Amino acid sequence: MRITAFGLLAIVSSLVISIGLGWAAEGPIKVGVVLPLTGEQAKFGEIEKNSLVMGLEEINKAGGVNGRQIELLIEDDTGKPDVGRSAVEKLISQDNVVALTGGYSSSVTYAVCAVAQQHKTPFLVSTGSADKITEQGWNFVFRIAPPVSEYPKALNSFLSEVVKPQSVAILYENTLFGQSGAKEFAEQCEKAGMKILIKEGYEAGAVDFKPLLIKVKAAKPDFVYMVSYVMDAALLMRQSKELNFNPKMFVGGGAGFTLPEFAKNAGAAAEYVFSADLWSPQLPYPGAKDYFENYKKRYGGPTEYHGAEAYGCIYVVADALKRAKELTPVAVRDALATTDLMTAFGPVKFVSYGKKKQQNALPTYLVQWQKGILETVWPKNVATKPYVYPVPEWASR
Amino acid sequence: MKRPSGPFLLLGLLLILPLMLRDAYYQHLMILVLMWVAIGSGWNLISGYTGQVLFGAAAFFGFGAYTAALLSSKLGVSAWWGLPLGGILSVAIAFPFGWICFRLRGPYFALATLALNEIFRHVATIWESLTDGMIGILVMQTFISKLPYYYVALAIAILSIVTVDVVMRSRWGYYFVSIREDQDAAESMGIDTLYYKMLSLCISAFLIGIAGALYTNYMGFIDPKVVFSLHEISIMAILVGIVGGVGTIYGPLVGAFIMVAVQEIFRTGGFGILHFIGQSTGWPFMSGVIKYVSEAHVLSFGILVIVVILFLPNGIVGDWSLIRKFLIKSKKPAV
Amino acid sequence: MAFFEVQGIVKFFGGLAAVNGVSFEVKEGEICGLIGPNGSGKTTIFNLINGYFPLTKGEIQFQDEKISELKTHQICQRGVGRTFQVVKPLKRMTVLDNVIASAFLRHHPRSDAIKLAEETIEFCGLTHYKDKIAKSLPIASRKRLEITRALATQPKLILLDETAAGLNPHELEEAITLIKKIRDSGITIIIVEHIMKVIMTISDHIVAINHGMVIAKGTPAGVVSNPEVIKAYFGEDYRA
Amino acid sequence: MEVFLQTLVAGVLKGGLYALIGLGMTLIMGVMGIINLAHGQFMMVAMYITYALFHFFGLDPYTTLIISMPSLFILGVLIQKYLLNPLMKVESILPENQVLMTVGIAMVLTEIARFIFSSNYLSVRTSYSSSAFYLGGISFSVALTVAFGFACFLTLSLFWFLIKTDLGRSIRAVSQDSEAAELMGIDSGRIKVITMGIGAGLVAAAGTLLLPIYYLFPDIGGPFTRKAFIITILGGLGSTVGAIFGGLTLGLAESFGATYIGMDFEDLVGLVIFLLVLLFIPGGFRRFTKV
Repeated sequence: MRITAFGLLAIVSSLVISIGLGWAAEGPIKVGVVLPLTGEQAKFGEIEKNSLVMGLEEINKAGGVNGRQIELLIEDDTGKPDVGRSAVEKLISQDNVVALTGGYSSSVTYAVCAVAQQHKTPFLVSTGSADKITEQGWNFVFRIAPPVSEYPKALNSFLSEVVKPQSVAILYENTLFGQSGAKEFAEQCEKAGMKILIKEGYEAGAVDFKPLLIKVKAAKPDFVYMVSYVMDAALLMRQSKELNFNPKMFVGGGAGFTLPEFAKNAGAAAEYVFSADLWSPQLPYPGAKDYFENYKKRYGGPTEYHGAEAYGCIYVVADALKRAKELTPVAVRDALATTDLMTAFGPVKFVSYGKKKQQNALPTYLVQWQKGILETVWPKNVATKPYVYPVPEWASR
Repeated sequence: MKRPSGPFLLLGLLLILPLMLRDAYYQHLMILVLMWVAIGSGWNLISGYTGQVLFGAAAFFGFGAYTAALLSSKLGVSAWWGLPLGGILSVAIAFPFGWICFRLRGPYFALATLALNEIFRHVATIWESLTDGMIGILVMQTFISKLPYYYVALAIAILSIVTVDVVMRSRWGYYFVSIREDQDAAESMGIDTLYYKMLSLCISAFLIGIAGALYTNYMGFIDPKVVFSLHEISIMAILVGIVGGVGTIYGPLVGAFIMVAVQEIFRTGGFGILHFIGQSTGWPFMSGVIKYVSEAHVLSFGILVIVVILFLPNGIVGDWSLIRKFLIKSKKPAV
Repeated sequence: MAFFEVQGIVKFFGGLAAVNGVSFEVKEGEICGLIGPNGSGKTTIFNLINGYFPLTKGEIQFQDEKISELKTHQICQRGVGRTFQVVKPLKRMTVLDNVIASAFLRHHPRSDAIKLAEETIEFCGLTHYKDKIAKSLPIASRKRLEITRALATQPKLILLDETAAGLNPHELEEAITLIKKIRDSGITIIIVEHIMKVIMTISDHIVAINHGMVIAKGTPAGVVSNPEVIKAYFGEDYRA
Repeated sequence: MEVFLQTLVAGVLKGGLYALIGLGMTLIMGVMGIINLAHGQFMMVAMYITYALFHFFGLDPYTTLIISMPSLFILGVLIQKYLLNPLMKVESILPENQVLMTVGIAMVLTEIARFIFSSNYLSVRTSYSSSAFYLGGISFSVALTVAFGFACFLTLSLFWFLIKTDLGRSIRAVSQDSEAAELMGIDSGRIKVITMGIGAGLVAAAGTLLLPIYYLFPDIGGPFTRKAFIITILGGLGSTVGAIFGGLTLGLAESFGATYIGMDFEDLVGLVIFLLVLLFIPGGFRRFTKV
């Protein structure tokens, strides 16, 4: 009984204190974060959250922003746009954050950015890759990662310089990432004069891709481009092997194809599979390798490009807060717009081109699984290993 | 019959609530509650009163939502027109569907609605040229303030409760309940059960469709996974219906309030109380607790379903007398 | 043309003929008793008249209209009411609401329906159960509720399916009085009944059925003394 | 021609697995008169059991059948006994409250799995996971073929059980007319408990057999529940032979739909067939069978 009374007293008194602190002007600077921490996408939300927290601690340890600390208010969007919306509403109106970052799934990001725009609070998107997000003319929305249409940038130059394919089959999962990635890539292929033999979506989580692969095999494309998540990716490759399907190359459009689980699950079928990729610790960016090592040390698992995006984000935010004339959302937005910073994720500068606005333009890379290790193979100047092409047929391995 | 003053007091409270509760976050939650009142009332009419369990409320909800969204994205018409139109088009879907499925008895109807739900979700995903597939449709909100949305949602919630109330006092209402209680007896009493089941479904679809259109207008973004969601919409609709009270006018109101509150409590870790305790006491295990609690919101839904069906099969309003008895009984020994 | 006429109706369930070529007619205002041993097809005939099952063959005429292709509710709207052997009260509704739901068939504004329902309840002597929930009633009253509900649709012909089964002698008397009262109010009745006392006292004429076929027709006295009926219905040893 | 044959093979192999999933559901449907919307989740639980045994004890996935099936049998028994049977005594307005209960059970099972194993994708890699043999240029996945064989074996065993044993006969009696069966002295409550156990055990086998070629995460149950109820409706609620037809039909329809219409339409094809069957052959394929 006495213990509960003490507990209550403690709660009440700390409540009073915290309210008092709230009124004190010199608290930490509040930055809101929206990420999926539960639900299907929680795995990547977690990586991004860890990266943000790691970056934040480094910044705060180094003196914070002009002597003030940054506080991250992290909300769970559970991977659902409506929940994400509630979370952002709360961050903006209740917590009075000066800037927002995060945004993993494209649909949540899309919905959430509209709110940020309406409330005139800057939102720095870490991942949400649908092209649309930076094509709305929203001046409070920035994106550090390239849009999905640019993921295969390096692949395109590889194709035109090395492979010179005539035809392609495009397979994609029916999600925002898959549908928009496939659509953009198909347009690029058409422009390059390639024949699109098959462009077909599938419901993520299919048991059997054989009917689809049989059809693709019969169409005899030069190469296959797949936008798939990790388990579907592994299944696609395994069943291609089972069907003895031998196009000139298999290429993944990022996402599933670059993860260690893919190689683990696809086994031998993962060998020589290419994929578009955005980041790797071997890249010549300051801090890239340190980030990778520190993350591994601290959280006991590997990180990948999503984490690097988030890690870059927190540095960009801190930089903008430093340069902002005052700590209001509008001033922070203006500071973000003039960002020119080198981060572990790469150079960050928000530019407008085509339909896009305030988009960070980054080069992308082509990677290939070689002996179970993901090697960067293109562009040549950053390659860790030479590419293996043409790819040997399944039977002759 | 005497009209109690309770509803009017409640109405008055709801009217002035957003003026007192100025926090946009709570206003947002109230809008969700009111939206769920409309969906719950619609579900309750066909399932609770007419006895035809609707497992696919999201079919109509999503249809209404997409109607509103497409009006604005394809035709350039204000998405607000989606409110009436979404309701009407949902009825247009419900009509042939009911005509087919109500010929069959037993669990067919429930399962057919489940299938309809899934079919719509697939079609909305695949038909990219119309719906933009999973990219979704964005509709910019008309107002930044929550108040207009709140009052529109309130109007829809009132519309749905009044509709159900009026219908249930009328001949239709008697017929609906007769069908639920005994379809053979109802037929032999001269009730065209097919016709009245369809009528009930159409009214339900109308209310749920309007709620869907409201969702589009308010949320500003929809995609097939969100509005045709089996778990988030269809099952939530059933929960709102049964937790509040099957076959009661105000059950959906109670159900909506509880379900939205439960969802938020789990999502936010008791409205941030757990975070606060964790931060102020510095207990390291609190972060684990918070994570578990926020992970547990679907689990809590599942447990809620089981407990409610086992112990309060007619919901909080429907089994109020049971609850009261239990409370009085459990209090007595303490005294 | 007769008021109500059944012409050679046949009903097969799978390969089994439950009703096989039954014909009979009923004149307006009379009470027609339908008798036969268990499983002889009486209730099936009711279900056929009332449209619950579709006919395999044959025709049913009511007031010069072929009703055998109509749906149950349409047949009811034409003026044929029925009760069920296994009572089907609308369990969670009050007695009054049960009857109101029926009364709505011909009386639209709610107030009219309530008025008719209350009158019918009074007529059938259920007034003191009026506000009770239907499932809480004792069996005799539930059977009576069946009749009340059927009457509230204001039928011209009413089919009573074993309304007297399981009642005690006192309740039986009341039931007989009620049935007579219904007849006196101008409603034609077809009644299925096991209890001979009931059927003999009230029927104007009787149709006896066995194995889905009519074995005798005529006045109560005539049918009961028919050797076929005695054999089929009362067993070999029975002597009237 | 090769495309056609390969599609046919893929469809039949998948159909065998579907039949196994549908069989358990159908049995439950026949006896309980309810659709078990936790069916796919039972399968998920069995898959986790197989995964755990493989991962921690190194058991071959097929060996784990002797553990996963009895475990699920017990789970089914417990659920029926303590959650579903009590509902028969509960007075409720909704006739479908048992179905709703299975929805609740499904949610709880999924979330418990998430607590224990997190949302991560898990898989069981064996030597035969991605190996195939070839007959006339047509590839047969080894694991799927084995699964198909097991499915046939289990189906035949089930038939033997239903037709030859007393318990099986009691199950069929309750399935045909539970009131009459009760009058004949069969304890229908007990039969329901056993049937739920058997149904869960059968779907457990399906899950265990599927795992080597597929993968596993907590939400995997939902899609399989949906497939199971489509199969059950196709087969005519409660008909065991019908379930086999239903499973094969769905497997073939999905495969041919995916090859000749588009993989997009894979799931849609099943649902549309479901609605068409509902429309034109309301009894499902049961009409054409007598078992």
